[in-house]
Amino acid sequence: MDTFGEIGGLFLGFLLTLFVYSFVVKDNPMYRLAVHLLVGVSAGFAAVIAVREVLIPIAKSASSQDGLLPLLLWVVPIALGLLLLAKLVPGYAWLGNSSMAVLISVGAAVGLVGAILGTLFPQVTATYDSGLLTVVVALLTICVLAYFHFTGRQASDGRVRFPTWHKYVSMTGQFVITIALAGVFAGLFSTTLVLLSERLGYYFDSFTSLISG
Amino acid sequence: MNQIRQSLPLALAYVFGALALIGLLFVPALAKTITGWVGFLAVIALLIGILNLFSVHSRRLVRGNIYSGVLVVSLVAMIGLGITDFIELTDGGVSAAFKYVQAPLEAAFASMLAFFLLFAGVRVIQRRRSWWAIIFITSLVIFLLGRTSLPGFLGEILGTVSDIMTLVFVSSGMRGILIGIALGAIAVSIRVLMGTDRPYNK
Amino acid sequence: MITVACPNCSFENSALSRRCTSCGTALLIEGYVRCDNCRVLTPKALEFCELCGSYLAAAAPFDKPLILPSSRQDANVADTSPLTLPANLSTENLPDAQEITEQYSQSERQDQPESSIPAWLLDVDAALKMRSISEKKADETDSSSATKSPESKKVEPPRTDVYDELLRRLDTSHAVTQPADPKESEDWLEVLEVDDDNSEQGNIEDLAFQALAAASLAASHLPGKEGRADPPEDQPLVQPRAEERTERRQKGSTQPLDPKGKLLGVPQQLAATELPAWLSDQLQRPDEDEEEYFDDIELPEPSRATYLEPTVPDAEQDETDGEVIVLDASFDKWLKQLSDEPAAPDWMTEGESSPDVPFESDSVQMGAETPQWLHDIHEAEGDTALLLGIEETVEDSGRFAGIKGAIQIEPAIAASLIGTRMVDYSISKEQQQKIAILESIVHTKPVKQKPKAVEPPRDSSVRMRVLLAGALFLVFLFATVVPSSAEWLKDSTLQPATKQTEQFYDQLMLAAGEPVLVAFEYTPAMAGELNPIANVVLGQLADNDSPVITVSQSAAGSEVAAIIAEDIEGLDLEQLGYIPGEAVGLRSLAECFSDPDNCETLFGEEIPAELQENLSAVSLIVILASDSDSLIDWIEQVGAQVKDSTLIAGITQLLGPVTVPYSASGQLKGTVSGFPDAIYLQQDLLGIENEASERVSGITIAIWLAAGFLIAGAVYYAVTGLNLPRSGKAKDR
Amino acid sequence: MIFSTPNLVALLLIVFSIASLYFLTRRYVDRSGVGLRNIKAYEKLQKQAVKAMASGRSIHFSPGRGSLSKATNPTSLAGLSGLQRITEDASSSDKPPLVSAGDGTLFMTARDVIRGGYEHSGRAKAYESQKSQFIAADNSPMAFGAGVSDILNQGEHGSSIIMGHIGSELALMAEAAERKHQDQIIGSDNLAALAVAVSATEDVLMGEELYAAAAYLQEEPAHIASLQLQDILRILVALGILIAAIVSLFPRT
Repeated sequence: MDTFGEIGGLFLGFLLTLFVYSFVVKDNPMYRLAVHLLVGVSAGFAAVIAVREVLIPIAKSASSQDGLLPLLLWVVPIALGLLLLAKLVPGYAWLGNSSMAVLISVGAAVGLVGAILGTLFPQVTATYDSGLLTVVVALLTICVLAYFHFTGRQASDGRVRFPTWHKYVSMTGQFVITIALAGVFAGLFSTTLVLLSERLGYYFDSFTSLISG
Repeated sequence: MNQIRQSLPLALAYVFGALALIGLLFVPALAKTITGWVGFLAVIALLIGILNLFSVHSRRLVRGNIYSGVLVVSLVAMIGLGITDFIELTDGGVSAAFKYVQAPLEAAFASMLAFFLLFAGVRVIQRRRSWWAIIFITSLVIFLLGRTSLPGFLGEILGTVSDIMTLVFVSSGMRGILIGIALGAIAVSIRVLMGTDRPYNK
Repeated sequence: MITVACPNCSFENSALSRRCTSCGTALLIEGYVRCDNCRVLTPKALEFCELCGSYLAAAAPFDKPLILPSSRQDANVADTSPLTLPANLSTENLPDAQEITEQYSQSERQDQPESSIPAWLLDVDAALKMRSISEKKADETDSSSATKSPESKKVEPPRTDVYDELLRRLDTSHAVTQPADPKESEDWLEVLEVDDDNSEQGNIEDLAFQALAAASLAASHLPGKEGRADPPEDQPLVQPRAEERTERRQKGSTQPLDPKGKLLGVPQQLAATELPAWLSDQLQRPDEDEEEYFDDIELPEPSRATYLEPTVPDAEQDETDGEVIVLDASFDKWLKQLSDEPAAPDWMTEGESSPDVPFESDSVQMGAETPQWLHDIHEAEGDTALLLGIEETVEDSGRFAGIKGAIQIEPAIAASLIGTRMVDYSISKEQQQKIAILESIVHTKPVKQKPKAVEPPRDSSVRMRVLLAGALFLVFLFATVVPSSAEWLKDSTLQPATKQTEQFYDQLMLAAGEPVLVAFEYTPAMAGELNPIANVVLGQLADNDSPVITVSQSAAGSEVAAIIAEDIEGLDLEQLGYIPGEAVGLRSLAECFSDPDNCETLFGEEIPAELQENLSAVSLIVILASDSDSLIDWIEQVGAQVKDSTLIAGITQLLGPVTVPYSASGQLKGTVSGFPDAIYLQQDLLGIENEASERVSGITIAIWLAAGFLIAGAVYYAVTGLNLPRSGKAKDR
Repeated sequence: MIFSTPNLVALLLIVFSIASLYFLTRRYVDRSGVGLRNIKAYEKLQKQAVKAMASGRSIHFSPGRGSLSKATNPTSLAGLSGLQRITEDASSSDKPPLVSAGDGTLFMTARDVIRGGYEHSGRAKAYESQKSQFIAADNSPMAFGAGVSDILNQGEHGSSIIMGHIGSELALMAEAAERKHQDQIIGSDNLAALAVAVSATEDVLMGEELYAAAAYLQEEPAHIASLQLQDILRILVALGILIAAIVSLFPRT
């Protein structure tokens, strides 16, 4: 990209940034313009990447390899893909349900294994620097888990009864969650402050260097 | 006919769900194949979604909505650049559009969150008069000031308190929430794999 | 703000609310009418439902009391209501909703005599029937509530209050619209005119609206599908063509009516061009059939009052055609049935009136709604009265038992057969004046209303936002313009997590010369915080002569990698690019690490031999992540599979706490958490000066400012009065 | 074929869960008596359809941007349960909900769910496919957040319900909803989103609570049973955490 293009890009970016920041005061046409531009561009980008990075490589691999097997391997997804397209045709939309069923059930399997191997096991067996800290964190974690407890015994008067200790344990859990979320909020806030200062600093530096030549 | 409509997707869900499960746990090659297929389906779904975005905003454009016009034009332009890149009429057109349009816009939106988070914090004080709100705001202030070390004794105390709170409470809270999420995910996934939940048969 | 008290819980609702925000009870706000076909609420000014385009019976109520038996179109208009019940139904033996809708469908197939009874009267009657039906149903559902599905549970706002409200209003409207003295008829007409401006006064339109609203609520109150039954698909509903509908909506009013049909309440759009298929068939009946009828018919005098003329479905058609429409086969058949009736109804025994019945039941109040001018006409001449079946008597039998002044349908229909009855009568001047006034009313265009409720409320906190945002901007401006601020803030700036950062640095240096995989798991949104880390890492890897392989789970990530790599000099870069499939995709990549021989292709892309070699030799994996999911994917899918590789992470400050357990368990050998750590890594550990470090002072001041705002706010509200609940349990977390 | 210990344990856990869910469902059908903890956000969610009719301002629902083909699948499915209930409630009014999805698979399923809701309420003919729209791909969060915030900014909606996988871009939507005085109900599996949510509204579905959507809104026996299963697993996990912590007290030699 030549210098002229870079300067143009810098000005375009700055202009769009101003459009976006104008929303801090109130909603306005410039902001809406920026939003629609971003949505359009990102959708276009996603489409290009989907074709360039997924569909074309699949076509390549299917065509490049010898033998019928690689082709047969893609018969199923292509058939399912066509069925999925049938969802666009009124009256034949139900054909696409089979594809959605495959997609959702496989997704559920991925989610299930991910939840067990990816989160549950590591978090259950997690240890911290000191033994004391590990135990304290473990106890507080159990309180948090107790807070989420859903089911209790339904008495004849329709009320749901939990053990008396549950009240105090879950309140402790709620206390821990509140502080944890405050911590995450603080982290997010300082992250976004960094982003803000980076944006302002970037344009300030770029324009000063542009002016100073 | 109606029975086929209902039972075919269910049968496919059972078969592919079981295969995927076995593959993910024990036969990586199988998992790779099946997830590759599903990835392909997801891409088709993505393209259908983009088609929907295009059609919805084209209709609005016809009705004279200029913003939808901007959206449609930018979408088409990006895809056009993708095509010209592919047939080597342009070189890195998509990357350039990403660098000079999408990247600054995303960065601007993300940095604007700083304002909104500040507004949200102030609103909590304005509106919520509960012990939990007080705990939330107090810890928030401690965490914020603890990140910077204020000069003097106060700075030291806040720093230490903030570190302890992070190590003990934030770790426990996050851990508890993440485990809870995992439990929920297990329950929902199993319902889908068992066929009790059938979002595909609506 | 104007408020409306809920009749059920007396909660003060916004005047815009049609249901109590507290208990869900309908508040029956003026100006809306519910479509009988799809039950969508539509501004009363619109003549056709915005959703399904059905004719809104309550939108032009004046035409209904004036319907003549020959008005086939109006029969349809009335029929479009699923609540138009056939005459053989009585409130004593009520059918369930299914039966009613069936009856309704039949009533569309054949022209039912009752459809010439004023539709508003039918609606009210039907509303009352539906009320009792719904109460019945409510009882049933209550009894079976233990077993019923939650869907049926949820459709149970206390709707009965709606009917009480309805009845209350009927009383008042009765008081308004039933002047005791004929002289007050002008007032009544005024009331009608006022109603065009949607005044609060009760009147026929109001009544019809309430009846429809109540009836449709009753219908929707029925549990299960019955209550929500659509009209059968094979039923032709009187609907204008789409383009005509939209045009009409733009005009927002009734079209000027056909001069012949104007007083008969048949809007032009319901004329022959718009007639349902079955009706068009009737129009195209062979001539010989018509002859049969004409033999017995004496055509009415042309001199008779305009408003008494039969409806002419099309402007071109003459009156004869109009009559033909009346006397179709089904009608004839029905009339035959009538004559077979053993007990002759009251109207056959002329002059003989039924004994008065005290005004007690609801239907009595309904009946009292008969327009006064009709009574006047009746007083003026007996024949017309007979023709219209208006007598100052209270019905003692049939479905209008106890109703005073109900329009007798049978004589009216019979009259169209026995032409002699229609011949000699005259109209007094007074009546003509009333006709003129009535015409003017029919032609008055209702004011188009916009549903006020959808107007977005004002944004009230602009000042607060400008203050806070302005303060933040000033802080950053100050920090950017005055770099020296970095000096006096040096000891108070954001504190880096030194230990984790040093571990990160150690691992980076240990991998010198060996291939390193760098995962870019962030979009440009988070580039502000992660690009500095990426720059430092890639710069150091270039210095270490480590071949770098970039990869990402997101397309945007691979673009970001390319953008950053552009600016790094002497970087031995190989791009693996975008890895689709998230966790599973990474698992496949991990296999390439552990089993390079079976890794010629990855996601359809051929992997060059050199890259395969580098992949198998990778000893360090650097994850630059802005969200916990992708970070955990790497730790679990790759870190767990590839035993002899080390994982370190560059993350946002937000993810700091997420990584604590992974760092503690040794799955992550080091982390650089956000911008402050990046500066620490670059300046203190690598000894490279970074101008961006001056920004830290700005961020520090901004954090203090935010904390200051929060503390000040807390103090302010504490001083102004903090009314804490006894227990915070009920409140937010 | 790989037979690692964690994978085998995972398989055991899955088999145990399936069996328990089956028996718990049977048990619930035979003799109920299981009660659920009160969750304010779900109570409020159930009133949204009526509120939409009362205020004349419809509901905006977003199931987030979690793809159904990926690990976010369960979160998105939980969100769709909420959508199903909202659609069934609101489709019989003149204020049907508008749905904005941040992923292709989610968009298509959301469309089916909405159509199903209309059919359930006997108004299949009133279904409009435009009532569900695709906003952005799942890996462009800011585009999604900005797109949804723009919809909320138009002020035509009285409630903003967000149930699904979403990140810090939630702050954009929350701000827009706040400015237009919209009721907010937010449920997410993302910590950053939860942190934003608790500052934006009192009606937050915190992590695991989001996955209970089906049980609280549809109340099928299998859903209630799956909550019981969650609670059983919770106890097992708590024991596991305790044991791991105690073991960590004795350093390995």
